[in-house]
Amino acid sequence: MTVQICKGAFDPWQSIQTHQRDNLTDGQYGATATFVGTMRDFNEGDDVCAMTLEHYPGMTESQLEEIIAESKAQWPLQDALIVHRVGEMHPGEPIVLVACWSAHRAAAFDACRFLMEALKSRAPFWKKETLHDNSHRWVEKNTDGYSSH
Amino acid sequence: MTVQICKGAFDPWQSIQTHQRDNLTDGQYGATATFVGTMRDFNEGDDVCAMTLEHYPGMTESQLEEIIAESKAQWPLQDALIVHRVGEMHPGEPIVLVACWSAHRAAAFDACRFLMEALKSRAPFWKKETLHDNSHRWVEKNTDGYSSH
Amino acid sequence: MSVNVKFFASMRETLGQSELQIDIDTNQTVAGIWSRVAKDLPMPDNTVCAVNHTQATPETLVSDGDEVAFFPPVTGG
Amino acid sequence: MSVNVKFFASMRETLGQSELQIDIDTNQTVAGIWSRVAKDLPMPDNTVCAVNHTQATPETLVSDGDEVAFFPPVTGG
Repeated sequence: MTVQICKGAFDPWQSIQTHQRDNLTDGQYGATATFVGTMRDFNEGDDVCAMTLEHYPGMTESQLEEIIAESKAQWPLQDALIVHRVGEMHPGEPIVLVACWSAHRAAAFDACRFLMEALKSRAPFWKKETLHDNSHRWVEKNTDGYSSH
Repeated sequence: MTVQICKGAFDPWQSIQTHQRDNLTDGQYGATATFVGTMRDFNEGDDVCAMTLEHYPGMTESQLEEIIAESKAQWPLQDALIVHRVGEMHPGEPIVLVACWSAHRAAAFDACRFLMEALKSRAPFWKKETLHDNSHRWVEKNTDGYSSH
Repeated sequence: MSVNVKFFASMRETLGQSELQIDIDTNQTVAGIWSRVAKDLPMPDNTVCAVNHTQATPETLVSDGDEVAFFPPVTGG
Repeated sequence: MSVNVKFFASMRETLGQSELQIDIDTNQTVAGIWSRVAKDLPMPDNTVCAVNHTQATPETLVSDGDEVAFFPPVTGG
């Protein structure tokens, strides 16, 4: 169960492979559910050219560890990994990775989505967008995670 | 929207990166939900040392394309990828990859799970396990995809 | 008329064959094809039938040149 | 007694400071700390408060050496 805060760009697919190699045993897990959030070049109808992610060192990590502990209590997980970028970033760059490993798929799917929703509602991160006219604005709230039809 | 049947081992994380590089535009997608099914060395209480996956060439591909079309009709997806292994394989090796790209996370999560459940209930693949005493058995049904607590 | 018949997985092993071409009368159903190829073996309850790569029922009518397949419940993924 | 107070994101910009150490009387609440540091600015409705990295309410009592933080709703992920 690992939480990482990255000050520079990270490759989520590399993070998954490295974590899997170092922490999991081949043949013991049957299901890996992952989610990667990537910076878009549009939001709320405007073009966005850069973003700065602020966090609360100490509290952010402990909140992420707490939500992982909650997921372990609820589902039979073999492992979970959360990586979150902070600092300045640009469109196309990964912001967050959540990965869950379990024997069967239901637990991996459920836990991955739970972690992502819990992270977005409880972990202290804040996004500030830079628009094309070089103006800045704080993102005020996250989009709904359950209405997609 | 891509469907691949692999006769040999494949690296799901490499498949995701290659597909993303060749088919998606940086900044256009914000959410990538993926699922990887990996062969376990245990099933139904027994040790399993190898598995052979049979499929129905032609029908398997068209069923997978159909469930991807159904997911596109239901959610605002930017892209989807399904890769499925066939032939003989061993514990720790990936069996299936499902990946969905969308602007927002709800669609990516929902479509990824839909594709995986539809694949497991409708795509013509059959698993035959080899146990340690070298006996073989056909897997008769898949586990439930929604009960994990 | 002529149809191509395929069996997969445990069905293929039970019947001891994977594929055969048969000549049939017109207005045959999938169940009729099964009787022709499986002799006295009743179709198992959970058998999945497909005509030309699309799931079908025992009552589905088959046409000249069709591909008819029989297989057990799928277990991929 | 002494507490460490932190502000993040738009709250940090609004108040023009990110961190300060203040001396307070005993039995102070989080709301009391806000009044000391924010002067006449009422606490915005959606403000999130934390004491020692755990989410708190305006009524939560603070102790000597605590770290008290104020920030807007989180928007990570």
